[in-house]
Order: sequence, then C-alpha cells, then structure tokens
Amino acid sequence: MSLISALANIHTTGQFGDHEGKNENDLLKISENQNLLIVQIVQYKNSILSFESIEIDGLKLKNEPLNVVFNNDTRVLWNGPKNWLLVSKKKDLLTSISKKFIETDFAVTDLSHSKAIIEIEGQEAKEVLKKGCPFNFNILEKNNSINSIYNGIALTIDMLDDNPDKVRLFALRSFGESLYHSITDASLEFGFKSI
Amino acid sequence: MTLPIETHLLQACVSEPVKPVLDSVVTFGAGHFYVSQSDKGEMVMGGDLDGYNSYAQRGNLPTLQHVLTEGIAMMPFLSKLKMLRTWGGIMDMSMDGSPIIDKTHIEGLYLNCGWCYGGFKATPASGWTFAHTIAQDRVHELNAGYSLNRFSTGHLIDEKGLGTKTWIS
Amino acid sequence: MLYIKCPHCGMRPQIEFSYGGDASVKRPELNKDVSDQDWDDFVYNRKSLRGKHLELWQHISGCRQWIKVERDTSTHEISRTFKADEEVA
Amino acid sequence: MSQNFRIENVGLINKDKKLCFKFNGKKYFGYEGDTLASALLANGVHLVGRSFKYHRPRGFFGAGVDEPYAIVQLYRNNETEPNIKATEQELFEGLEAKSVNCWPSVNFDIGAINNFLKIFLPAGFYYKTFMWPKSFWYRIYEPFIRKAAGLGVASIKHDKERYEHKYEHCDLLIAGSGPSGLSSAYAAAKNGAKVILAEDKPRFGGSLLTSDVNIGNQSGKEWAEGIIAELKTMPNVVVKNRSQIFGYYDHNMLVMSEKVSDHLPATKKYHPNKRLWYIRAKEVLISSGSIERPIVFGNNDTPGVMLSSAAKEYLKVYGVLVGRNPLIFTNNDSGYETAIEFKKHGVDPIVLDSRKNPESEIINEAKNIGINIKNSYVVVAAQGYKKVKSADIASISDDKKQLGKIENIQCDCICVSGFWTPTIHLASQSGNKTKFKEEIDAFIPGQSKQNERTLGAANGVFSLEETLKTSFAAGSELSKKITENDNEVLIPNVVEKKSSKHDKFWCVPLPEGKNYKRFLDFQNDVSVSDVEIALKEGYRSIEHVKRYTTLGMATDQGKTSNLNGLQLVSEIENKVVPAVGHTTFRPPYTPVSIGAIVGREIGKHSKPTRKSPMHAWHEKNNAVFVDAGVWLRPRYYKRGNENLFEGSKREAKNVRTNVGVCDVTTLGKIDIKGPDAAELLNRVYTNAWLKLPVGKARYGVMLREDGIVMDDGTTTRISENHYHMTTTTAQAANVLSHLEYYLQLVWPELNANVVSTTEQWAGAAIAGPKSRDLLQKLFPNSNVSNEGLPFMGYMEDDLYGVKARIFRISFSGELAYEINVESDNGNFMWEKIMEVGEEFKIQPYGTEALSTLRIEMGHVAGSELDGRTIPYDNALESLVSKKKDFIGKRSLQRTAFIADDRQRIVGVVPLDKKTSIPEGSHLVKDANAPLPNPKLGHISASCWSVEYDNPFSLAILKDGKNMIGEKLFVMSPLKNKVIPVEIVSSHYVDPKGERVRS
Repeated sequence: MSLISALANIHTTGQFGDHEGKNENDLLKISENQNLLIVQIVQYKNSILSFESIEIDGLKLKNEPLNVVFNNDTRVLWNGPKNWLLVSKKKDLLTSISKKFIETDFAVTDLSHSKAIIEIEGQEAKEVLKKGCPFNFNILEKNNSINSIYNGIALTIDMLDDNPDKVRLFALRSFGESLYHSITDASLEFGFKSI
Repeated sequence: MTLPIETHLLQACVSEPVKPVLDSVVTFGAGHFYVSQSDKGEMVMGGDLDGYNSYAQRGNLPTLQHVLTEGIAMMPFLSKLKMLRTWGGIMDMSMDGSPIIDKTHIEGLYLNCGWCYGGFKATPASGWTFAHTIAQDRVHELNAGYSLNRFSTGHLIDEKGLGTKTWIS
Repeated sequence: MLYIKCPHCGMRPQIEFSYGGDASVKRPELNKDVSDQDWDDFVYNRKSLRGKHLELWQHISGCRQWIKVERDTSTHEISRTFKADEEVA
Repeated sequence: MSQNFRIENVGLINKDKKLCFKFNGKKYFGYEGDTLASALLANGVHLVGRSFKYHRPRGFFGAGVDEPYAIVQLYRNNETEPNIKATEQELFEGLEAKSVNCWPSVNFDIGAINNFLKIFLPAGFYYKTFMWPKSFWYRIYEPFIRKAAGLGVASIKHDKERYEHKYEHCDLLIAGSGPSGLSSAYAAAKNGAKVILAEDKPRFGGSLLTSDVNIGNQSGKEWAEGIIAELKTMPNVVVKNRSQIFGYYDHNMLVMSEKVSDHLPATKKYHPNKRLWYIRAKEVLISSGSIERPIVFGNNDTPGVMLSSAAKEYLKVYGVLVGRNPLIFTNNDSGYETAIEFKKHGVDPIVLDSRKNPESEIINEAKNIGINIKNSYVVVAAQGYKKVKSADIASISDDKKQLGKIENIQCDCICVSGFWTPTIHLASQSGNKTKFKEEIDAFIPGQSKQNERTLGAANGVFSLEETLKTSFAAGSELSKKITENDNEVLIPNVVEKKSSKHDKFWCVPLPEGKNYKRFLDFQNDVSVSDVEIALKEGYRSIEHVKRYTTLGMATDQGKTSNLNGLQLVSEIENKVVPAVGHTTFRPPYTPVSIGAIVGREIGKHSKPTRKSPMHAWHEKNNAVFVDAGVWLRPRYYKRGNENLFEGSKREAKNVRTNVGVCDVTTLGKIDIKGPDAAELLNRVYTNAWLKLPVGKARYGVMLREDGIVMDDGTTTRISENHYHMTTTTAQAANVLSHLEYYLQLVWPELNANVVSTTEQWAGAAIAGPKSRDLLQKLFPNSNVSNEGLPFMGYMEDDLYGVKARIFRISFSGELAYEINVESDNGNFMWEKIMEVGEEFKIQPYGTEALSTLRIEMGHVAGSELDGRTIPYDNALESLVSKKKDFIGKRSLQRTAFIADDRQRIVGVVPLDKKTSIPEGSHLVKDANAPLPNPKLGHISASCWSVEYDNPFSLAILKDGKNMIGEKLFVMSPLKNKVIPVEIVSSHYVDPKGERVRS
C-alpha cells in the first residue's frame, strides 16, 4: 500500500526564486505537512452539554474566535461557533474523541484526508500571505488561527510561531496544488527553500 | 403593486484610447466578460454584477479585477493597456432575468422594467411592442410572454436558470 | 471590498462572504396552508430598499454562519450585524 | 545634440550618471533622476505629439500627472507600451520612445489637415456630422474616424511583466508627501500609529522641493528630507514613493499602484513591475496638494505654452530652462515665483499680470531684482506653429471685457498661472460632497463621508504655516484616538512670503475680428466655442456637456480643464459655479495598468484548479482532461490516434460489454450527522426519508423554493444518526450552503451538522456486466451477490488493508458499484482496480463515455436539471411525495407547472440514424414555417448510442408525454442543420431498468 499525499506530485525540494547571494538561513522555508489527524468537532445547536468539561489530550475546548488551545502534539483551532478543528500528530486520538464527544450532542468528522497542508517559516511569512489574502495579518498573533481565502482558495491559517513567523495553511485537498503554486509564486521575490 | 425586482450594481470601464485593434463586440460567455473598441479607440469592458443590492452607483475594484482577469484570459494583450475610467450603474434585476413589459390593473399605468443588464440590444423591438401595448391598451403577441403575472403562473423566462438569486453570476 | 463585521469572527473582508439577499423574507411554516399571494411574496417579491436594508450574508470562507447585515444601499455603509438567531429590533 | 537648456549646479538629478535615450529615432542623453520630459526639454525638444482631433502640434504643458499632451509610445526591454506620459516616465539607460497620434511623423502630420477642416469637427461631431447619409456611417465615416482615433499602439503580444498584489491594513494612510503629508505622518508616527505615506512621484516633499520657504531654520527641501529620513527608520511607518493612490472605495479601502521597476531598463527577475496595494485604513489623510490651472487664451495649445509651476519644477528639480526668453502670464503671485527663479538663473522674464495693482512680498522681491512687470496685461494669443515664437498681448480693462491695442512681443515660452485647483478627487470618491470656495474659485471637500480628512492645499489652504499647524494637529489627534499615545511634537517655525489675492479671471476675450481657438481641454481639443455650441444646442447638465464635448474625458481626465469648463458654463448660463456643479470624480485618479489590477491570476492560474488524488495516474495514462467547474476530469483516455468520438465510444462500449472504471471523486459528498438528520433530509428532498434503513442508499431530488429542481443524488444511511449525501459536481458547494441556510436560519430547532467530505474520499465507479466479478475479487471476504449487496445497498470492507465504503449505485444504468477510500489511498485503490480488473478487460472511462451511458439510459443530469425544470419535466414526479411538505412543494401548484401540455423529457432519434444532433438545437413541427418558427423544445444532451450504434439525444419537449412516435425537425441555425427526427422514450436502453438490479 502506498499513500500519496495531497502535494506529493508538486512539492520538490531545493532553492527557488531570488535566493542567490542570500544567507540560506534567511530564506523562507516551505514544506508540506503530512500524516496529521484532522477532526472537526461540532456541538449541535440545541445541545446543553458543557463542552468545557471534556478534556482531550489534556486540552479543553474554548469557544472564542482566533483561539487555539494546544500542546506539543495537538492543536484545537476555533472554526466557528461551537465548531473546532482538532489537528494532532497522535493519529489514535480519533477513537477517544468519538467516545468523549457523544453523538447525541456532537458531530465528530474525520477530515484527515481532506486537506493539503503547507508550512511557511521565515521573516516574510506574513508578507507572502498578504499577497493573496485580504485578512488583517497585523492582528494575527502566535497561537491564533483564522479561516479565510487566498487567491480564490478557501483556507485555514494557524500561526504556530512568531520568532520567526511560522504559519501552517490548510486548504481543501483538491485545491492543494493551486494553493502551493500561489504560495511559492508569492515567495519568489524573497527567495525560498523548499524542504 | 409589488414588482419582483431587486436593484443591483453593475460596473464597466474603459481603457485609454489606442489605435484600432478590435472591430467588433466580443463576449466571453463562460468568463462573463465583454469588450468592444469605441470609435475614439477606448476599449469598453464590463462583466457581472457586484453582487449585492445597491443604489450607490459606485462599485469596488475587486469586481472589476475579476472582470479584467477574464478579459486577460481571453485577450492577453489587454494587460499592457491602462484603465482610464470606471463607473457603476444601477440595474433593475427581475426574478427570472427577463424584462416585464405589460399593462397593469391600474388604468393608464404600463410597465417596462426589469431589464437586468440586457437592455440596449432589445430596445427597438421592445419599444415597438410597448408602444403597441400603450396605444391599443393590450399586449402585443411578441411581449405577451413578458407579463407580470408569469411569476404567479410559473411561465418564467429564465434563460440563465438562476431563479431568484439575481446576484449569482 | 466591503468590510463586514461577522458577529462570530470580527471584521472580515467581503471576499470571505457570499450574499444571500433580503433578510426580511420569512419562509412560511411547513405543512401550513399558504395563499397564492403570500407564497408569491415569499418567493419573488423583494423590498429592494434604497437606504437601510436588512440582508443575509454567509461567512462562507470563514465560520460558515449565515448572518444578518444592516447596510445602506445608497452608501454601502454597514450599521449593524446580527447572528442568525438574533432578533433585529 | 548637446543639452543647451541645462543649467549647471541646479536640480536634484545625478549629473554623475549620464543616460542615453532615443526619441523618434534620434539619440539624446540626460541624467539619472530626469523624466523623459525634462531630458527632452534639456535638449530643446518641445514638439512631442499631435492633438487628438485636429492633430495640432503638442508640447509639454505640465511636469507630472496632470500632463495632457506629452504622451508617448514607450519601448522597454523588447516590449512596447502605449500612452505613457513623458512627464511621469523616469529616464533609464536605453529608453526609447516615439510620438503617438501622428503620421507619418510628428513634424509632418497628415491628420493635421483636420485642423483646417475644424469647422466640420465641432462639439458633438461624432453625433451629427457623420450621421447622414445613413449608409455612409459603416462604409466611409466610421473607418475614417477609427483610423484617426486612438493614441498609442497596443502591442498584441503577451505581457511578460509580473504584477503583484498586496493587502495591507494601517491606522493612518496619508496620500501625498508634501508639507501636510509629511507633518501629519510625522505626528502620527510619533504616537506609534501604523502609518503608510504614499507619494506618486519619485521624490518625497511635494511643493517643498520647489518652493522658496524656510521651516525650522532649514530650507523646505532640507526639512522634508530630514522628516522622510526619520520616518524611514521607524518600524511602524511605511513610506512609498512612485506610488499613486488612485481609488477611494467602500469602508475605507483605498487602492494604490506602486511602480516598482518602471524606472529601470528591465524588471528584476522574480520581482514585480508594479504592485497593487489594497489598503484598509482606519483613518485617511488626503494631502494630495493642488494643480495649477491655466488661463485660457488664443492658441494656448502651442508648444511652449505651459504651466508656470511646471516651468519652475523643470528648473529647480531638473536644472532645465524651458525657454531663454520667457513670458509669464499670471492672475496671482505664483507666476512671480517662477519669474524670480528664471531671473536668479540669468534669464530675463516678462510678467503679464491681469491684476491692476497687486502688492505683496513676492511682487516686491520681483520688482527689486528688476523683473519687467506689466499690470492689467494679458496674452491674447500665442504665435508660432510648432513652437511659440511670439505673443500677441494687450492691456485689459478692469471689468476684463475690453482689450487694448494688440502688441506682438518676442518670447520662446509662455508660462501661465491661473491660480490653484485643490486635488479633491480622493475625497470626492469617498462620497464627500464637495463645496465651492469663493476665495479660491475652486471646489474643496465638504463633510467627510468616511473616515477621511483633507489637509493643506488639497483643502484649499495655501499658507504653509496654517498647513503645518493643521496637519501636525490632525496627525496627532487621529493617531491618539487609535493608539492612545499622546507624544507632543513641536511645530517648527515657518518663514514664507505672504501672497496677495488672485484675480478672478480665467479666460481672455477674443479680440474683434479674430477667431483664435481657445482650448479648455488640451488633449481632446475642446475649445471655448465647442462648449458654447453645446449650450446653444440645449445641453444643460454639466454631465451632458461633458459627454457631448468630451471635455475632461481624455487620459488626463481634465485635471487642468474641468474648472475652466465650469467657469465657462456658469458664465454663459449666468449661474454661479456651484449651481452648475461638477462632474463626478470616479476612480482611478490616473490611468492604471490593467495588468496590475489583475495581478498574478493569469494564464492557467486565473482560476484555481481542483485535482483528484488519481490525477497523476490519469495523466500518465493519456487522459485528455475537461474542465468541470474548476475540477479537471478525464474526458477520455486516448489510445493511439483516437479522437474524442472514437475514444469515448470505445470506453462506453467496454462498459456495456465488460467493465469500466471512472473517477467520481469530484461528486459532492456531504456528511450529515445528528439526531434530526433524517428530518432534515425529509424536508430537503421531495421524497420520503424517515424510514430509510441503516446500510441503504436512496435517490433524492431537491428543489428550490420556486419549485425548480436544484440537484439530485443518492444519500446513504451509514449509521443511526449518520448520513452520507452525494451531490452533482457542479452543485456541491451550493447544496452545502443551502442546507446550512435551512439549519441555521429557517429550522434552528433541528439538531444536525453538515460538513463537506468531498475531499476525504476518493471515489471510483465500476460499471458493466462484469463489475460484480471484479468486486468479488477486490473484496473476497464479503458477499457481494445480488442478495448480499442488493441494488441501493451499502457495505464497508477493507481493500487490501485499506478502509473502503462500497455503494451499489449506478449512473450508467449498468450493474455498477462505487467504491470510496480515504484520499491518500485513492491512487492505491485505482491501481488495484486496474490490476485486478485486467482479467475482466477493464478500461478506465472518462466523462464523455459517462455521458453517453447516462443519456442512453435516460438518466437526467446537469443539462436537464438546468435550473428551469421541475420534477415532472425530468420524469421524476414519482419521487414527489404527496403526503409530506418539503422545500419548493407549494410552488409545484402553479398553473404552468400542472398544465396538461407541460414540457417533458423525451428521446430523439434522427430518421436517417446517421446525422448527429447538435446540443442546444430547437425542435419544431415544420422546418419551413415562417419565422419566428414556434419552438416546441430543445435538445439537452446528445450522444452516439453504443447500444444501437446510431445517434441519440435527450430533449425537453412541450407536451412530451404525448409526443412519443411523432416526427419533428431539429433545427440548428448556428450549424445550419435541419434534421428530421422521431420522438422516442427517453429510456432508450434497458427501459425497465433491469440491468442495475441484475
């Protein structure tokens, strides 16, 4: 059995764009993320259960825009009112999530195969985003996430770090190659290293 | 009397004048774009609605950006021209995308509206039949289909098949 | 590009939203008799106001919630926005 | 040619760097920092083009964005660009430019004959002169006009430049870096506000670069340089030169075009030529300054007549003299500033001032240094054809109606100043209703509509001291509101010369017996008499006068002409200017490159592309792709020299005889979960859903509220509270949004969640009589017999270790199954199917074969569900529940929807069994009937039936139910075809649907 990730046919390593004469460490770094568990958790509108009392991988959900609750392996992104996107390196979390978020009150949907994931790291990471997405990135801080649109492609942006900036982008899998093209195209001016 | 009409915003633009390059109107159906060159040399271009109710007569650039993107897809050389002027007009969008040309239950009141953004091309025929409708106080055979009551009877003339969501392009 | 305050997410560019039209239209209840006139009004007849217009937008590339927006159709100024279940006073 | 008009040690250009350029084929040189205009003037070149209508010689009128004349065709890096203003184009090594709108050359222009025919080209000449005889328009007039029209030549090559976009947000956006822009930016920056300061010119400083003022014991220019240098060091400030804010849109969104590399011989690789900035600002400060306006007089378009401020700018910024014998014609003190600069550099100007006894510091200075001043004097007409040679001047009476005796004096340029017009475009675009300010004879912004404020000269304030005071205050106040910081900034001392009042005088009367052209709009050749004619002919609204005469509609958009046009109308109409009103200011302020507006969404990236997980396999196996929305789907898999028709026929035939596999990943999939999921389905679909057992699928049709079919598809009950809905590829996004609409707004009481899982699952349909055998081999541990997995059944299994969902559904009308696996495994599944299917002669099939198969079977798809049909039309009325209510049900009672002769789907076969029927053709009873021939229906889809080996089509036909067996005609005027046909059942193959259940 051979798994083929969303960007397997487009992502190639190397240095691209205006990179010559620049310090390799100063270049933007672009990579594909694979093998993450991605689960949407939604509480039904009329459910009165307290979602705050449920703990998953030591994390509790928070119904607050931009908010990400996180630990080393798992990040839970606010996705909408009582709607979260859990992203984790621990693929076996799904079973316990389904158990803890009972189906009379929560819809738990595995979307692990639905996304193409791109990470951008470097000083100009936000500059790359500003070229295609009209969101106000001046307010996006470390451990914030948003849903928005980049060159016509809907995406989720999770700000992992701010020194240097590091963002993780999730787009629908079928749009992955187009988003990858847009992001790398926008990075040419700065020069980037694809890893 | 309520009319099944919503008012929307449509923008158009012209480029700076250039020597003749295009001698007819070209429309790009799938891309929602049209272009022609005026006698002064300006390329006259337009496309779809801005997509929300408006009487403002002012549009926003992203809509024109979209229109021009389609334009460049069809005629890449447009890229090197410059956009000189833009303007926004108000469109009376009917709920099936076709006009209403009819008499009404009020004596002496006749309707000729809901032209969406297709007006000019049909002006001579519609003008003639509308004049007939007024002069004889009965609809002409050719505009009988454009009655107001078609929305109640279901005899709709919905060429685009978009139904009542006039803002979808 | 309009700048719309999503009551769930905050200020967001229009490109994240899709328009949904007149929000004052109420769908008749299921399984109830509806007169021809009332049904036609629901399906086809819109207020198309010049001035403050209550309308629907969906934050389609954001939180995917349908919201209500009070917007002036002559200036495009947005005065208030509401969640789907919020009553507009 | 040597640079005869350059003076030593003056200007801001870099004299150490000499640049070579060509104009009209001739070689010249200039310096780094020059514009093409300044470099040409330095070389004594004044003739650059011909006017639009009369082809009169044209020179330079301004020194910047307001330039109406000096438009050239630019050649750069093996590309050419039309309509470049020489006054804006910076010089670079190797620049080449040519005059536009003249033939054969700028010196001898045949079109100039229009100048002698001008009696035939008055205002509105398009509308009347060429109207009769009617037949002449197409054959004679229009081709002639068209040939004469246009400025430069559009290259029809692909544009190789790169244009990028950037979305930015800031606290304060400041348009213009003159005294008001700099001081407000500085004050705001000190308070920590995020500031963007934009300047359209290469150099910051605006009027401070040329005015003789002192700020904080420095020259204005030094002060500006100091402020800019400090702003550049601040992390919260972005300063941008060569950046024009050209549009003020809704909700404080402004758009700026940054010329990144137009001043270079070529754009650096990977970098943009231009960058379009969409800037959302909390507050906007408009400090766009003012533009000098001309005074109108005879032959005022002769090369060598230019704005006095332009002459000063050429001198002070570029060290270029626009003439050695200048005449300055002014109605205010600005003309004296130019005169003083000339005098300082050894040139003796003559000043004609329309005012009787003006007195001020500036005038005194001019007098003191010995400048020759004539009061109550005007220029009546310029003399000279390709260049000013002399001027007819005369004294003028106090009421400005009577001219004295005309004298002729020698001069080589006429620098004119008719006072200043604030640049209010951005404020007006914001929605601000402007007001007329009598003291300055011009409009200024009125009440702010958005969060904008206009400062300095743009607001009609011409005192530097007041400008700095109000601008520092505005910057502090607005930034404090945002950052809550309140850092005091000291306003520097200002030394400036006080001016006297200007003269309300804008147009020199015609001397008796003379018929000089007096131009208002220089580019479109609109003269005083043209406006007079328009008014005589009854045009009143200024918008109509503008369109009729084309005043202000040229590429300079009337920056120098609009106000004089208004003055003229108000005078003739005997109204005050504000009562005439002005025409609407619309974006863009200056023409903007279309490439920059479009940005990077060009070529194959003009729209995103969606690809299935099996896309690479399809590519490797010679798939020819087709766009399905933004998805790319295999249309057929080409073998050898096959064309579409042959390939798709082979594939379809193989499905009917063996087994085929089709990538159906693109079909929309929606996961529906929740205690009320079944109830939701029951309300959305026309048929009943409450009793669907777990492990079963059902076909459903959903309507819009107007009764029209919206979409169809199967939905499977995966478990108690979990359904898997499929939609058509085209409607997937709309259906999801539709469900969310009802769940969130209409029926919030329903506990259900919908989410798209289209991308989670890769789908393969296997279809054909051998599909069960194949399935059994793929899933050896399951019972896939007709009993084990009946039609519309569902099971889960694993495919060589991969989780799989198996649906027994069919779109092809054959025995068929659909297998879904998680997307990363999609390619694995596909290869396994191909590998195991080999013994059953499996072939992949594309959308064309898929289409053939469904058409033959009479299965409806997008071309029948086209947003105009109801269930009955598609022979789906058996799926419409009579018992329960659902979306759109009430609409189905409409008269037209229940009429006896309602349109309905039928099959169509050509009588000769050979001629293919074009899709979209009309069906008529009598092919020879007079037009309009009554249309009975249309062909919705056509194929070549592989079952019967003849053409077959589906049609939506009026009274279709009773038309089976009728003979009609298919007409396609577009393809010039008339085909006799027979109407048959739409279920052409397997009418009882036995194969899918076998």
